[in-house]
Amino acid sequence: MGDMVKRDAPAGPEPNRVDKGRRRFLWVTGGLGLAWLGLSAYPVYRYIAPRPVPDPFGKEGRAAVKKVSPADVAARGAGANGSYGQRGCIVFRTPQGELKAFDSKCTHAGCNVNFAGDSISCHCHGGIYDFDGKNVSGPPPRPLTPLKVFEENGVLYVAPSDQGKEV
Amino acid sequence: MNMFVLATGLWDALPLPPPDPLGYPVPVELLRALSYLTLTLHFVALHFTLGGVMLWLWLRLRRPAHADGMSAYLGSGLTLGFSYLVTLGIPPLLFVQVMYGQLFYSSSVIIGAHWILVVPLLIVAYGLFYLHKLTRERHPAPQWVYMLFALLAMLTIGFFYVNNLTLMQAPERWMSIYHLRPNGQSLNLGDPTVLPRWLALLSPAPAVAGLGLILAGTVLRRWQQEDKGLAFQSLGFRSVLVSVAATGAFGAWFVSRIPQDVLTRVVEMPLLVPVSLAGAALLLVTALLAGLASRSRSLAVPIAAIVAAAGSLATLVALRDMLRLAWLRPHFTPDDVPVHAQWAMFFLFAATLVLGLVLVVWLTAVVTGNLARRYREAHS
Amino acid sequence: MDDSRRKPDSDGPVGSTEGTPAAVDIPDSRFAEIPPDAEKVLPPADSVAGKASRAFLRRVPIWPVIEFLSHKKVPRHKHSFWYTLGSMGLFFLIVQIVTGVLLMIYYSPSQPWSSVQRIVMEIPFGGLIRSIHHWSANLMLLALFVHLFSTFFMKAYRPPRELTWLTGLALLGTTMFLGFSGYLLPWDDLSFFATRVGISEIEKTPLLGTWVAGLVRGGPDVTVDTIGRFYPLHVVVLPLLLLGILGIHLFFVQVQGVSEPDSFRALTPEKKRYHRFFSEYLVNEIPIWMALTALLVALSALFPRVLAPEADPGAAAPEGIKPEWYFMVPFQMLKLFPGSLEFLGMALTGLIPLLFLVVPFVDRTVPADRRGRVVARLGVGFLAFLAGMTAWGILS
Amino acid sequence: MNYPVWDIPFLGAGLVVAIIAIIHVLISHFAIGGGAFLFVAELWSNRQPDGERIRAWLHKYATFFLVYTTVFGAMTGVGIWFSIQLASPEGTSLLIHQYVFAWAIEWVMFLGELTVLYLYYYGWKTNSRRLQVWLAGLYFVIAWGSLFVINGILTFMLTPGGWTLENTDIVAGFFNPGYWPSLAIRTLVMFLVAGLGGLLIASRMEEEDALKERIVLFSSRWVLPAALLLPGLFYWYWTTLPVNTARLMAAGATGLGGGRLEVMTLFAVVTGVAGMLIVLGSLLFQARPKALTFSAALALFVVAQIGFLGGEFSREMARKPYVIYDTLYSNSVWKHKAAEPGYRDRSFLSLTRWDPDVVPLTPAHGEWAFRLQCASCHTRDGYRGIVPRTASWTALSGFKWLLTMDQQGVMPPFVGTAEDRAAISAYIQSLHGRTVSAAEILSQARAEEVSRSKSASAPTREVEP
Repeated sequence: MGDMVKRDAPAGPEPNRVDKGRRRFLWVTGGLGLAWLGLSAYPVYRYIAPRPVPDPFGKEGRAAVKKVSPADVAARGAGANGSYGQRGCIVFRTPQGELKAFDSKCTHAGCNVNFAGDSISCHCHGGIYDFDGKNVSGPPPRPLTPLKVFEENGVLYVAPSDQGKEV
Repeated sequence: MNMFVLATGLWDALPLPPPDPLGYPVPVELLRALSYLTLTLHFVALHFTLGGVMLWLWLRLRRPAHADGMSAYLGSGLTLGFSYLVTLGIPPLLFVQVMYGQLFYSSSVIIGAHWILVVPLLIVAYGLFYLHKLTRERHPAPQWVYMLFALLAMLTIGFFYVNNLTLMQAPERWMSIYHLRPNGQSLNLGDPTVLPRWLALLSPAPAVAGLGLILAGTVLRRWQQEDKGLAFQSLGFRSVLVSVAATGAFGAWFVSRIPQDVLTRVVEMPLLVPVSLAGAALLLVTALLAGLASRSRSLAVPIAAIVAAAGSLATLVALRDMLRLAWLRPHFTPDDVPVHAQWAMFFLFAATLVLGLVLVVWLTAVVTGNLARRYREAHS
Repeated sequence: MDDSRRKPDSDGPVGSTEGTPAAVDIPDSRFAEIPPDAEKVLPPADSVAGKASRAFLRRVPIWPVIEFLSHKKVPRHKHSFWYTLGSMGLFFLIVQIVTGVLLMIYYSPSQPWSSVQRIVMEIPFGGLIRSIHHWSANLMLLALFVHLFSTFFMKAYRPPRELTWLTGLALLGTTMFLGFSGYLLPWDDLSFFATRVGISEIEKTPLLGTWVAGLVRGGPDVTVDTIGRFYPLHVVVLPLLLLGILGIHLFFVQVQGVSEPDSFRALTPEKKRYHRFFSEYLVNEIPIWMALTALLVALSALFPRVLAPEADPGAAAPEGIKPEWYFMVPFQMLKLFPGSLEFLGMALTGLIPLLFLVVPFVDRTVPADRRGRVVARLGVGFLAFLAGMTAWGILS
Repeated sequence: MNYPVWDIPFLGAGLVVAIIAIIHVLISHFAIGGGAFLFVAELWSNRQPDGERIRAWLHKYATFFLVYTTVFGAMTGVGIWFSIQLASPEGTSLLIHQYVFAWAIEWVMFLGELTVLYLYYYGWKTNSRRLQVWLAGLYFVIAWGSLFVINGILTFMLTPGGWTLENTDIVAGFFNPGYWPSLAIRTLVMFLVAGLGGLLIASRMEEEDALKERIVLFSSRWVLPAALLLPGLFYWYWTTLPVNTARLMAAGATGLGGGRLEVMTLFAVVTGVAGMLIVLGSLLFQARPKALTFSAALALFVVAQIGFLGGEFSREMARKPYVIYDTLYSNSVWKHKAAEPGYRDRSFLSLTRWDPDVVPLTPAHGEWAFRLQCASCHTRDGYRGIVPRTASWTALSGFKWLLTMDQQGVMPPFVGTAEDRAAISAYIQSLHGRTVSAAEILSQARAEEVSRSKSASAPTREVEP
């Protein structure tokens, strides 16, 4: 059966070179098409975009500390790792008896630092901080973020401290 | 729903919505004049189209001499006729809603399902006319089916209109009908005047179409097509006679069905007697002029007959409005609606209307001039 | 390789091979030359696209495949619109895969309902993507059913295309099960009870019905374990199965070409008109895909898929619970054969896929003979039966 | 409040208006854009050597144009007017009394437009070339004039601008903030639809015909102005929207209210997606003009129709909870009346003119209160149905929620006494098949009120901050 395909025979030496006018025109519409494609891809981007992390302190400006009770830090030198909102924190009482708390995210590579009785150390790369949160030795470039801590009817609360910059 | 309370209608106030807080944009007399003028033009176009379909079907049934020529003439006018019938129908509906909005909307909602059906029916009828125009040469057989359904669609639209306009002037019936079927599937069949009024509305149709035939016949005779022209004119005249008789008969039946208390109020209307006398006179004059025109060769006589017919339609329009005012007298009169005049907007509209008409008439003259010249060359 | 290609192609439109820029000397002789008729189609040698395509062709000798595909043609006749149904199914499949992956970002089988609620309530446009996934599933099945019946009435199953027909049926089965398993994942009232009703139908098949139902459900009743099974099925197993069979199905269509109905085959050769698949037919299929995209987004906006309250196995089933429309026939058959007659009902429903399987081996003659016409009339009756049962199920 | 409510079971009056309006909007834009297309095509054909063959094709375009726009376009235009009378008589009455002469002027233009179109079409063979070009141009100018007028009334409803019930400043209301962006958008979309119409007619030609390629290219270029400017114009239109609408649109993106609040945003997405598809579609046929078949051109037309669906739905929903912004609520409750102290606590049925005199707290009371206040937007189980929306309602929670229904900014404030609320809540429960007597709901609510007030007055230990 003859192949009756109505194919327009390739005419002339350069059959598939599109004439200049139409090519420029194709580019213009092509560019517009891409612009519109980007425009309507916006909902998909908004869908994939990471969700905003809720502010741990919320409306009342303070957050309850989980996993650390006032009893754990009653004695001098006692301290423990806890968490507030989605973030970690360390709460301890200095040998002078002052109750302190820091955001436990190490300023070097984000591991949670550990309260080891006499000092605050980060196990990932050996960073050491003193009881004021200052980075004493090891790779940490900046001190820890201090947090205001107070106890209220049996529950520890932390709040953003006024002098430290927000992490 | 407590049937007893519903049946006896014993409730304190009629469900009559207050007129619109914005009031009338121009004094009511001007609104009324605009409404009468445009409604008359609407009826002329309506009757030409409706009569055209009726005569077309009658021609297909009886097949008198020159039936093809006449049905071709009538058939070709349908799409234009229908288009102008709808276009000229817009302003009267607009002005009725301005004058009696609170009544018209209430009755429209009560028969809502039927009122919205008018839209698809319009599309069906109009579509069938174009189907006829585009396929009448290639498939002549099924044309009468298209025409029949188009006629039924137009008659149904007319029936829904009559139901709405009669329900509009009878607020005391609203609550009971609305409660039976709040989804708008009811009609106003309880009103005795609906059927005769609908028939009286339709009966002038063959007359206007007949006058159209007479006019076309006269033109043909002037173009030396004697027998074809005479056939046009004789059928035209016969349909005018039948239609005038029918209008008279249905009109009388309609008046006899009007409730007694309304009749007493109608008689008191100041202009009633002169207008109805003028109406009857114009009806007779139309018949006479049609008779003359069906034999003459000059274009003046058929055109005079058409003007007389338009005049009689205008009087029918005026009478209907008087009846409505009388019927509504105990519930509502347009005079107690405040007028917040928008004269600037009115004159802007008047200027646009004049400019529009001048432009359209001039262009139509130019184009029809070319068409007539071409038609005459082809046929001479 | 015949040696004709080796000697310089003097009358080649682009002039002799010396004219082309110094070709990189690829040691292996098989890849040295560009086939002559490729020169005619490739973009001009001096343009960037020209150089790139030639370099590619020298390294990857797929020109015979391109040559073969460019001959693929689609017959043009009154019924040629039905040819797009298959590609509509393919389009919906792509939409399902894309939206499916997007949904998987946030869906977690351990808290099915709360994760779906989070998608609909918190994630921007989550509701839109979920609704599109839902509507595309339904429209895909609709398109595939119409595709099934359109190929049936065009008798496309006749030799040599029996395998295409069988793989098509397998595809339809996989898609229905994909739909069924996907329906449970949101774990709201509607999907829980619909799945429970659906599986109870399997349970009623005689012999190994209860065993299979237990296996599918992971226990006597629909529980979180069932999600444990349906989720991997819906997300990995069935899609891979589907893509595999689809690959075979499309391969057959490419190799055997598009089937021609008897009316077209009877035409005289010069009356037969074709579309070239690659430049003409494909170009016209894309706008149809666009219309389907717009339709999907519009349906998702007009009738968004609302999440019902969380499934509570203890609570009463919402009134008027029914399986999805494409499982309505077995559901309705059960109503027709209550009590002891159940096995008869299930036997009949089991018969339906069998009938379709047998068709290509019953009606084989081209052009259709008396038996072919009988099969066609049976098909019409059967379509009416299926449509009637489904409508009856939905409305009752 | 003053008019009866057209209570359609499945569709709802609002959807009837929407269906007719969406069909009309596509055709009316094609009717006006098509005018420009005819005008430019006439000029183009005069300059081409094979002008006659182009005009032969143009006549096919004109025939389709004439039948399609007059039969469906004009009738659905009247259809919109019929349906808004039924869906919101109070709103229609206000618009008609305020803009009667604007509509009258639009009618004059409609009459002129139709006549010029007939003269252009029926004089096709006998008119001179120059007259045809004049007539096509004149048709477009008059048709665009009718858009110039109706656009004022349309945008007035969403952004009344300086107009208020007191000053009824017509000009400020007509040329309101939303007027110019909407006019610009509609004008560009018109050219787009005219181009798609050209593609539709050109697709019927045989591939071999070299003319087809030139006509397809000519038609698909009409998409460009819209493709270039629409995003910017939409943003301009967005800036003129009322604050509440902008908030709802943004909230819609995150799917508040069980995903239902976002419907308006979804329709905006539908419009954007349709726009993108048409631009890509026209790009496709500029690359392969000869390949165009009827089903492909029709598919683009369907995409345009869906784009209009999205655009008109989101424009109508942007007006929530009003029919005329800041003036008349969508269930025909006047805003200035609802703001009067004590107005909203009076019995709802006595406020409406259609008080069916039902015995209070009976199912009939509930049904009628629902019909006259809620049924103008909600159906029971169909479009925007109440049953799916109140699936998680109990009699008491519904009773209390009704007081807060206007807080989301989507619904008008509730008008009526506690009896009305109890009756409606009982009626809704009956829709779910649960029979609860309104009186019982009332007594429960009162009991709860008493207990809460008793506990509230007792001294408590911690002082609220």
